[in-house]
Amino acid sequence: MKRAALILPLLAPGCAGIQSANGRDAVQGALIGRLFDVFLGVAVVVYALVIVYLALALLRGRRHRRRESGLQGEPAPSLERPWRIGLILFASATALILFGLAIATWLTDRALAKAGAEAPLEVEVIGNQWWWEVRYQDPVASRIVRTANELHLPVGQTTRLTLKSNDVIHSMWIPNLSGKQDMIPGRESDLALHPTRTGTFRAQCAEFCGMQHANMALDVTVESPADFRRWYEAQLVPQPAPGGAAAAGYAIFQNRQCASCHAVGGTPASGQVAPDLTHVASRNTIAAGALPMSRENLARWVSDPQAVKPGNNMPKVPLSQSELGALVAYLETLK
Amino acid sequence: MSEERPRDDYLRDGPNLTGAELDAVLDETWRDGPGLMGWIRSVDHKSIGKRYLVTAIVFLGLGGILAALMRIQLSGPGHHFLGPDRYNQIFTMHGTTMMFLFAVPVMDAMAIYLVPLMIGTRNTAFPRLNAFSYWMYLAGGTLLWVAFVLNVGPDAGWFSYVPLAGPEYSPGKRVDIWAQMVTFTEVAALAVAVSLTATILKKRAPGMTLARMPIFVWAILIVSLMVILSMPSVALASSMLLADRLVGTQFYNSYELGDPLLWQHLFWFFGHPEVYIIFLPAAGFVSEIVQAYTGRQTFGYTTIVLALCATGLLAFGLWVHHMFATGLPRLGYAFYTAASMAVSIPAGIQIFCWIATIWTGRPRFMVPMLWVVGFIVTFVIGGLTGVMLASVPIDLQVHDTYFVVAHFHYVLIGGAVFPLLGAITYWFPKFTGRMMSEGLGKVSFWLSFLSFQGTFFPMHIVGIEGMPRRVYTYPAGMGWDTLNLISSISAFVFAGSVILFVANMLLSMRGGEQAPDNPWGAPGLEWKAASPPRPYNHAHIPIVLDNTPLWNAEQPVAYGLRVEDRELVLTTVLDARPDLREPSPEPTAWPLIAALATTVMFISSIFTPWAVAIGSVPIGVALIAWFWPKGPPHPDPVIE
Amino acid sequence: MKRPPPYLLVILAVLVLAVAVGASLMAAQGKPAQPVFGQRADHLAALPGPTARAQPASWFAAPGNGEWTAQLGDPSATRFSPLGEINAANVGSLRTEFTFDTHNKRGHEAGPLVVGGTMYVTTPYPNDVYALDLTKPGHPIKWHYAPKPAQASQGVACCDVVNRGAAYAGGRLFFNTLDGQTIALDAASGSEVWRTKLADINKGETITMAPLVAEGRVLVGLSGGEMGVRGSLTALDAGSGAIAWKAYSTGPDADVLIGPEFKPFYPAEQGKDLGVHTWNPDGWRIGGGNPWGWISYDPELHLIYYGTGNPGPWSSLQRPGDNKWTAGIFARVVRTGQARWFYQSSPHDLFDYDDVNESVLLDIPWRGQMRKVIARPSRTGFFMIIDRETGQVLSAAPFAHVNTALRIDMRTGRPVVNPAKEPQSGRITRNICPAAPGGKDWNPSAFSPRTGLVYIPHNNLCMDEGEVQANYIAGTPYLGADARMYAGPGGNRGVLTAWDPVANRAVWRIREDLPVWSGALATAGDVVFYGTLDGVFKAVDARSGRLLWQRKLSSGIISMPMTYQGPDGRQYVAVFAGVGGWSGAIVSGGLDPADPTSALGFVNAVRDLIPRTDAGGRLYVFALP
Amino acid sequence: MSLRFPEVIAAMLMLAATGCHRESRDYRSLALQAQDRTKAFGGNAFHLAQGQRLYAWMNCAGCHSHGGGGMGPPLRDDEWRYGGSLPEIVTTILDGRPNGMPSFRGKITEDQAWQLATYVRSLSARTREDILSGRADEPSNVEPPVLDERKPVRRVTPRQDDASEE
Repeated sequence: MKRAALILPLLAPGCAGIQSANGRDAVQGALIGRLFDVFLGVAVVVYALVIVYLALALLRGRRHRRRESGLQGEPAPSLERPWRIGLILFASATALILFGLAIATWLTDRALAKAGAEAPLEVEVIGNQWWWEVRYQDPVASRIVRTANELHLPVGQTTRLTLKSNDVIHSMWIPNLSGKQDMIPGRESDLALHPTRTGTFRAQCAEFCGMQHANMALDVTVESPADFRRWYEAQLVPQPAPGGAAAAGYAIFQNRQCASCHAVGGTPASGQVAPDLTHVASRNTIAAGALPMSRENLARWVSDPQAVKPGNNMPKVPLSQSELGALVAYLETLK
Repeated sequence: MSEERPRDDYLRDGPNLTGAELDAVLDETWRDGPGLMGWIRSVDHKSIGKRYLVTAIVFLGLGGILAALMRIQLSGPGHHFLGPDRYNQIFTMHGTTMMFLFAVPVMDAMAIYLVPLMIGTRNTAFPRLNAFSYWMYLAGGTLLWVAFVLNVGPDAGWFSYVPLAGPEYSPGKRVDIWAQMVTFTEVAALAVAVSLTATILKKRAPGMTLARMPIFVWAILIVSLMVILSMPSVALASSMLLADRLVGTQFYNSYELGDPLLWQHLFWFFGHPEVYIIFLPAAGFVSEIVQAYTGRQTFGYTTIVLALCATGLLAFGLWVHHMFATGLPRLGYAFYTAASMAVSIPAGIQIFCWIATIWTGRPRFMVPMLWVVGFIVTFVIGGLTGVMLASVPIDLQVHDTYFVVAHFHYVLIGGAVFPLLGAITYWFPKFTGRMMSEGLGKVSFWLSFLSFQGTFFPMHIVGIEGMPRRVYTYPAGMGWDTLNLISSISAFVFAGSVILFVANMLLSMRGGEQAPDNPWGAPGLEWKAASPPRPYNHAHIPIVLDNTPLWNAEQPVAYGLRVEDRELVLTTVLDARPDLREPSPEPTAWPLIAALATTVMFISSIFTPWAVAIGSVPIGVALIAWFWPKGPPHPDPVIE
Repeated sequence: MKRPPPYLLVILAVLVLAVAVGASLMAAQGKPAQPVFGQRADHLAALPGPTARAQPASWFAAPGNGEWTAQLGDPSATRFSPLGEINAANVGSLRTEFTFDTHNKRGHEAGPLVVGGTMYVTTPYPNDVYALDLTKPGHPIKWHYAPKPAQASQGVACCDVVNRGAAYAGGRLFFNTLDGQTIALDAASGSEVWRTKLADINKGETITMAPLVAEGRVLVGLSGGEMGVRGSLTALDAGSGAIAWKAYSTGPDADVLIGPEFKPFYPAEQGKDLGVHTWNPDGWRIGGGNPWGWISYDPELHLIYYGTGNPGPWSSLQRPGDNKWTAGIFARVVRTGQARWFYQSSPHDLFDYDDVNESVLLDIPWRGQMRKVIARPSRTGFFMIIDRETGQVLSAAPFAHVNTALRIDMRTGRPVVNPAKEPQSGRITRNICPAAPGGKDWNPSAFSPRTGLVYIPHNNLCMDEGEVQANYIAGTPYLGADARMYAGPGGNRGVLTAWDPVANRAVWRIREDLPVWSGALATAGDVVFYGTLDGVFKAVDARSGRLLWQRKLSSGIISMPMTYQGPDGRQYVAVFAGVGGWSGAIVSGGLDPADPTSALGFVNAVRDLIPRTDAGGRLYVFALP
Repeated sequence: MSLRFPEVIAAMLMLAATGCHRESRDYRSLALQAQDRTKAFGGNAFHLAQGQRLYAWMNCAGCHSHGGGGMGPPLRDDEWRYGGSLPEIVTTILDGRPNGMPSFRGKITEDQAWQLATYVRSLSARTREDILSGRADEPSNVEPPVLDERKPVRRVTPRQDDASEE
């Protein structure tokens, strides 16, 4: 599956990271990977030929230099005949190789189109300045899951992402699974994914979108259809007001600035302009990949978002130490 | 009108007026004025060319410093050396400076300086337009860098995609300054292109038919036509962006059925020809250098010229390969894949011809030839990765990643800067009259070549490993850390090698050994003129019999040009038969004043749209004064 | 200096010429010739014959002994008065008997009530109530009641701080205040009998509608669809003011009082907890569906019919699903509140088509048999004829210019949405007809059994609308859309259409320059009264639509004319002048026409209203000399 | 011909002062600590842009539209019932007003209120020209192509005193 590694001594030795086009962990990624191997193979061969031709030319030229025998001034056309034929051969060979590569591209395109034709699962991903809103579509409207900065996919099935943007141009790119597609405001584009290996991958915005373009990542988890179903049902469960220790944090969340932008299913807070926090504690990272999810990181993020992700749109809400602790305790319950 | 020829008692060059006496008179006629005023009023293509070259190299240095800052920030994960806002300004300034303020102007510089010499004339056509273009270029560059220093540097990328660069998501005047800078530089480039096209078509030495023109002059002709056809596209796009940002038009507002993709189409319709505008002159340099150092005319002259034309033509048909990820219809993409692949054929053919020339010639491996070999080795890698990027599925994986950054550095630095450095070394004796040091030249070549590979080859791998472009930082443990460190370190070595090259230039300018007129025994007409050339280039306008004039025994010259006034001979376009005597415009300061007026209007139009109306009055006055017909300096005697 | 070269002179000449041409063009710009609207009627079809004429409900009894006890005249909402003293012949000599100033600058949408020689007048915020004694000369004020609603409620009233009037029953006057209280007053003394608080203004809830009293129940619906309020209809006990039952417009079946009796005609309305499943999760909690309009009552079937408002937010992309039970008509048993049937006229509403308009109860001959129906000129621009026992749509034809729906699919009852008009994320949709106020907004039409026609005072407006992301903050608007309205085809912005509900087509219509925002009144004298937004009160012939009489009043008319028999036996016609509401907000709110999206886009449609009328409420009462 | 050197430096410094303050991305809202907050917020393009987005996010457009008013009074006509200076607008936003302006005290932070106030004041064109943006990426409030031209006759008169004022 990682044949490329064999041909490519130069490329990283086979072991693809969680965000690498070498991963080829989906049908689309594998198809593109194979096409890349073909192109790379041809490129290496052609490059070798050119270097050999150049080396011979340099050596031959050096010998002419020494023996003053190379062609002079404006050589007679007859002496140039073999080179003219060589030129024609070279040009037609180049054209032929390119035509072959074009055919390979066309075949891959067709295979990609076929692979993405029908998709049982539809997901709408909306790019915002510097986070992802993810909505799992469902014929029954009440089963639509709204989450943020994470994407769960069932392995072995095709999922179609419909890509939109709320502000500037972003680009959804999960290197391990497939190529990227831009998210342009006023337009819709789509991306089909058919993962073939379970695991967690990292996607990142691939179109410069402003100050925090670097911290706009998405955690992609490919799991078995059963696990996916379990995760999906868990996401549908609302989080009503908790009792006990978290109640204080809940009160802060509802009555202070949080509810103006964030929403938590099952509570009055229904802000739409920031990530949905109904199951925030179940996610792997905070603030679109800026920090791994942990209690301290939650506290660090909430207490001063500008320190972690300078320039993002979350304000520094004035909280005392105890209020911060209570709020983080509440957020931890939102599994 | 009586048939009798008017009395003709002007002093003309000829057999009886030649040698030192002629030089003195011509010197007096064609010299720039003395001191600062003379420098400002100069319309001599050589002094304008030198100014362009020096300014471009200064901007190369500034752009290089920015690149160094970026590499420090990216040398490891999570560095805090640069904040996101500062980093975004720096990478935008790096791209913009290198593309708009270095690459195109430096090729213009070489063209303005060399073309008149190479085609055997005394000045370019429209020399005042050339002067105006330099002042506009200088004003644009100053505007951008003064803004950058004042924290008003653009921060939306060198191609400022809307809506990020639009009125809502780019507050303040940053993107306005960028868009106005684009207006400045493309006015300058258009001016140079018009003047060079006219020069090449009408001012060639008698006998220099199109088939006998030097290949570099062919390249410049094609590049000038490309500039004339592509620059208006970005002019329109940047004016529409300014209108959207300042007076609230709806061009790119998707809500009012405008379209952000309109910007991308218009920009890349200019963008891709732009990169060929940068590469083709370099291809011209290589042809000249290879011809000089192998002692034979470049193999396949007509093939190379046709390849240059093909590249120029195809360059306009493949801009959508920058937009493969925007979700346009797949069938449309197929055409652009084909065009993007096809454009590599002419480049391949040229490389084949150059290597054939080396193979069959008697190459001397001086420093320029080293740069040519370095160019071939590097550019072919860039060309091959370019073919990969032409294929849509692969491009969807590597678009906007460091793989693309590697690709365009290979084709721009490898493809244009290497030949440029070779060309500067090759023509340095002609510019300054002194040779550059071979030793220092070799060291700086090998240092540049190796550190270049060390800097940019790892970027291919980092790009495939998933590192996107324009990120001010990246998390640890993604497999990118060591590769980025290698890139950063060798980037500094590369910077060092460029500084070494410039040092070699500065030292050799005074300390280098004296250079004869034709140190390399090259065939071009420019080597017939003195080193550095006299203000009038050639004492007598040469007559050209074949492609390699200086390699012929007899080199005839034409007589009969007036000497007390600036006069040139115009020849017909195809076969360069002498046609007219043309007075060449006198030095004047009006181009500078017109440029200043235009600068004031452009900059103040960022702050109030009224400036466009009010500002155009001084421009009108300056242009009227510039073009005010003064009649011939010594009027022909009126026949009584 | 030689004389200037010729080309300079040429340039100068060209410049002078250009300036001259420009100036003349500007002068010709002037006022385009303005077609004259509102003067005559266009005849479109023949009057229906006596057999093919729509009849009022079998139990229908026009308001007796010259009184007017409800805003729509009678529970079947015909707004028909049996008084015939004023007829087509003598209406020309009508003159003003007396006027009454309320010193209130906001929109007056209510009409007065007259019972037993006393006229009861209600005003917009602060919702004062006056009782005028008609028996005495100079009609002095018997009593004045000031409920003093909370000042802050003005900030959550979407379309001007209006009130649509009171209802009289059993010696008591029932009315609502803007801050959401229903108050019962003793009609004779004006003393407060009971006062029940139903709304919480911090959530954006207000009440503007006129209550309906039926079988001892006072039915009150909340407003606030634009504020993300979850709509509900409450029935209060007329005697004590206690809440008898409360039916929400969204949420689980239990909240919506949907039980075993619920037998909707169409399959799309059948299913469990559709009020939850046709919404994105938690969408129904802030989903709108406010019944702020009219309620009709059928005493034989013991059913009430009322419409639910638009779903929240306006941005349809943010609330996938049909968004049950918004923008549709409920039939409920009045005693228990249990729903009998429901028909959704605008599933997954795209353009704020609240379906709260009046339901006129009629019996019409349909395919050879008399069917009990409700006739509804609805916001979608279609005149719906729906069987009031089963909820089946018998026929639906556009009475206004409609391009948002191609037609109503009779098999499923659903409108076939025009794909070109479906909103796209991030892009405006142009030329949406009818605009958000719909073919007709809340202003009630009138039915005359003598002609069998329904007289519909409605709009002819189109709009451009772009959906943006809506954010929910309690107590603030939850919209997510920017709109700009403008005149529909023909350039006239309002129409009075005489509609034959049997043939379901227009018989005649009067094209009005401004949107017609007043109610209509039909009388036995075969005269139809209505008012225009710039304050012209008109009387037209019920059969031909010929203009019989008109009088320019002090302010625009957005209220409901009524007629009564005074203590002296003469017939009086009364109407409130006082521009405001959604259409007149540009004047009553002093809005700035430079921003066309103001007042949710209506300002752009009535920019020229500013010079044509001033704000200020005044009651006019007319009579024959 | 040569400008005297000090003038050039002075001009550059002045340009620098206005330039970099107008353009500084003050995402940590240091402007809150400035003595003259009106100048700190009112002269900064970043704060104005953030205010423009908050105006849409915090539902101000619902009542005030794009400055023309609706439920709430118009904001473009430069008439301020409760004072039009930046601090007064901030107080109006944070504490609300009796006739229906809700209090945003708990709903937005103080620096957001200042950013919002900066944008609100720009609606009546009482801020520096050079920090304004041409338009926002939203359905614009430009005159649409009406089917039948209806033009306003005169500007809006100042709002009559509101009877319900007492």
